[in-house]
Amino acid sequence: MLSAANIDPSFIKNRIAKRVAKELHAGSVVNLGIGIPSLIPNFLDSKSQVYLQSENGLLGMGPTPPKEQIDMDLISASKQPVTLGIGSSVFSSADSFAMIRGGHIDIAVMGALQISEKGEIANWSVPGKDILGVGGAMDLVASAQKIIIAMTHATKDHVPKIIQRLTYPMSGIRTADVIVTDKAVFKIKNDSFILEEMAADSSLDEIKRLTDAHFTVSKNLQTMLID
Amino acid sequence: MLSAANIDPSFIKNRIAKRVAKELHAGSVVNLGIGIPSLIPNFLDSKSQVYLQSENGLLGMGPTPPKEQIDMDLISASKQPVTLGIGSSVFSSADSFAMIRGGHIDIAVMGALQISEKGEIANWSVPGKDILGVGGAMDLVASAQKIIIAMTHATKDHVPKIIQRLTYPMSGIRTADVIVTDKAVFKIKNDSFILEEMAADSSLDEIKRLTDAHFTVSKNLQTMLID
Amino acid sequence: MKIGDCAKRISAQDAVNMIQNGDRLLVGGFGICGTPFTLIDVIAESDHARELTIISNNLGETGKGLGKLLISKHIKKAIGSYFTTNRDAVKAWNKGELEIELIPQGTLAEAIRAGGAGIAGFYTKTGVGTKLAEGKEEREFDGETYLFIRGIRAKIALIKADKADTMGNLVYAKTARNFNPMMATAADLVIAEVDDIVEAGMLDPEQIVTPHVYVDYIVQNDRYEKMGGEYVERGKH
Amino acid sequence: MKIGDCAKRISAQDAVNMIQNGDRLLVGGFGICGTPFTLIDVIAESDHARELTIISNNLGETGKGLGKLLISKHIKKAIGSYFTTNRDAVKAWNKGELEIELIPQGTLAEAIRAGGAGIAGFYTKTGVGTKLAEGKEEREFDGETYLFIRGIRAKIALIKADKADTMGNLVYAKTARNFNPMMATAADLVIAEVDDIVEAGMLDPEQIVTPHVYVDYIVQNDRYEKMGGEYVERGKH
Repeated sequence: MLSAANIDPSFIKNRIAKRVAKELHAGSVVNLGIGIPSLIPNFLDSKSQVYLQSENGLLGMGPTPPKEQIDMDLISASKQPVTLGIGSSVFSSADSFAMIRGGHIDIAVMGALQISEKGEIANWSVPGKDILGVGGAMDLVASAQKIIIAMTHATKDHVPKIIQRLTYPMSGIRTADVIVTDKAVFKIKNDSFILEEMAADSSLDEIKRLTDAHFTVSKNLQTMLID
Repeated sequence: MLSAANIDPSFIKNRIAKRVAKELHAGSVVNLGIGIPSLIPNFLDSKSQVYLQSENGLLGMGPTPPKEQIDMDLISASKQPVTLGIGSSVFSSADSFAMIRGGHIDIAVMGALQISEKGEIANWSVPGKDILGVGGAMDLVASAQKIIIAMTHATKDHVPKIIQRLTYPMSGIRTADVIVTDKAVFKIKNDSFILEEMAADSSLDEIKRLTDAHFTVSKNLQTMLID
Repeated sequence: MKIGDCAKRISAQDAVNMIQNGDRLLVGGFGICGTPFTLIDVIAESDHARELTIISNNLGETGKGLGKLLISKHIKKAIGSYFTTNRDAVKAWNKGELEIELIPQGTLAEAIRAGGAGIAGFYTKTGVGTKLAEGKEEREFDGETYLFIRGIRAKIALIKADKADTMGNLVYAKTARNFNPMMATAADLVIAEVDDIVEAGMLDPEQIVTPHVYVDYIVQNDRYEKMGGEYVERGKH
Repeated sequence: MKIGDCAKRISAQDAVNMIQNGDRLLVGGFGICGTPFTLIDVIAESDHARELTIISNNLGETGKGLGKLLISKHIKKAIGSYFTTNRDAVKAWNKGELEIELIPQGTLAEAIRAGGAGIAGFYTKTGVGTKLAEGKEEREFDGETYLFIRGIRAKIALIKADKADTMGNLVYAKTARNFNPMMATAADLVIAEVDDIVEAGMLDPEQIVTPHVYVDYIVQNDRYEKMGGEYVERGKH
């Protein structure tokens, strides 16, 4: 079994992205944040019928084009070149956020700096550092039908990111529904954390050590599917 | 000289429309209300570069099509078939009223039931009758850059329509800028009425008799140009 | 996806079966321009969907479009901007058989947009100082008075587009666009009646006005066809 | 109208001459996608238009687009949603040389739309309970808390479209649309930089995104051309 210390960061990130991909059912309209969420398209079948919305004004984002087809007038919210999937549409930022704010995004997948044990999200700013960017994070937190957090379980220095109370500024009063880390999958129901899946290379002890929050273990605890 | 009693209604309406047409300068974006204002396009040169906005979602309304080219998916706010002028565009009702409310209409020409001597407009409802329709009148009154009223000077029974105080419900707190009737042209500046033009077949006495409001006579009183 | 495989496509009857007594409906159109004629006709023939509150700019025209639902007595209340030209609406109102709530046209359009865009309410100058401002909150900004207007939503929207693709993306025909795009965003269930269904990928991404995310079901307008520029009932010409 | 007769066409220099010291500008673009590169370059070279307040989602990228105006020290204040990735913005802010007002991206987009649509302000759930809600009015609707946001306008908007016709109607290229259409509605003076100018009548009325009424002047993007999918300075490749 690999120990966490030996796992390279891209392996961990891909594991998280791969597991989140399984949460995205056919027909759902999904907004993917920057960082780990942006890896998810690599794990979606082209026939998955998951429709990717990009808040800069695109529904039906297709994969990264080959270099010779790059058009920088067609980018994702991460400012990367993308393509137009079948049935895609482009629109203004006002129309894009009308779609988001109006509750028309089924699932938002986003990274986080911290999650409280109630599911509160901190993902835009670090105290004491410059508050110079928020992007669309707060709009998505406020209005997506379902919020999935995709993040490493702890910081590089093994500091828990799932904690009793946020110490970083929160992104909104709406709480997350699912947390997917490299160690575990939690669901949040009625303000309480439930451990639903655990990675084969982790243990309940390790998860408890790296989680500074109350959680219950599901009666149907599964091994996290990351094949 | 024709006496007012002998003039047929369409002659009077066309006279008013013809005079208003002269107020519409090249490059202006104009919304025309129902009734007399809808006759104005007949008096606009095709090269006038007056851009007609129709609040149901059209900028650049062209003339009525011949019968064989009628398309009832392309109508004016009066629900009459129209055509697409060169450089025209179609848009939703929300975008159309964003254009109106945002102050992007240079001139709104509308009929009125009454105008007060301050220029207040009553053009949507008659007291004691059913209040069942308002349409876009209040949006245009509130937000057009300039409001021109096109109406007969008095009712069929010779009751003045320009009166000291409105007795009919008003359409907004914004006041009219120009009043064109079959007898006269008034401009309203600083809440006061100024008679600027008088029809050749009218007289100051007749206008005073048919106007129940204070007005001053311009030092440059002109004969109303109606051909 | 082949046109026959369009998962969102249902019959007009199945669509109308989703409407229940007392429901609140957004219905697209300006007069009868951009109106879901087939869906309205099927409602007129049904008996399970009465006492409706209809939010629409007008109630069609006398005996046409939504005007049919006045004759068939399906409408309890109408919310819109202009009902004067439909004499059945005036008659029903006079008899106390129809409630009417009048909203300036631009305020109606913006309120529906707000309802679909997660905007609880907004301030507009339209209507200030008029009878339609009665009971509404006023507030001053930069020396001018504005009225507060709440967003409008409904349980169901019945809209009319020119074409849908099999995914449910919509394009409209000229001024038949009118209230339809906003209504598509502001209901829990959105049913789009269309003249044509094309395969996904056939509509230009830059030209799609209503992205598929807003459309739950597609109904083919199979009772009316365009003849001489007007929609006429099939077989009745 | 022939392209040469386009009355709204002016040079980038004439356009920039209309900007004055201390002006408040809306500038289109998301990063450097949909950015009026030529106009920005001419501002960077000018000396009469400093101390600007720029309302834009970002300040371009480091050294590109609006990023050039940071280097040339033309910007006093930036209002937008994301400045972290432009290290010159972070540096200038740390040195106290740049004021920053942060607004969530959707709130920014909607506020500009409101500014252009005669909406004094609106209520949104975005940002409730966060640091960006500080000092903002809160109000409850249907049991949920909303923030009140004022509409945003500016003296001048510099936008970027793909094509203009000679009347000033605009169409955009894919996601280069972003903030440009709203900005076109929300300024006293709107200058559109475009790659191409076509004759009036060449653009499909159903495809025009910004009707000509919103556009005061058109400037040809003559300093940059698209090579390998990117905008590169002419003669510098």
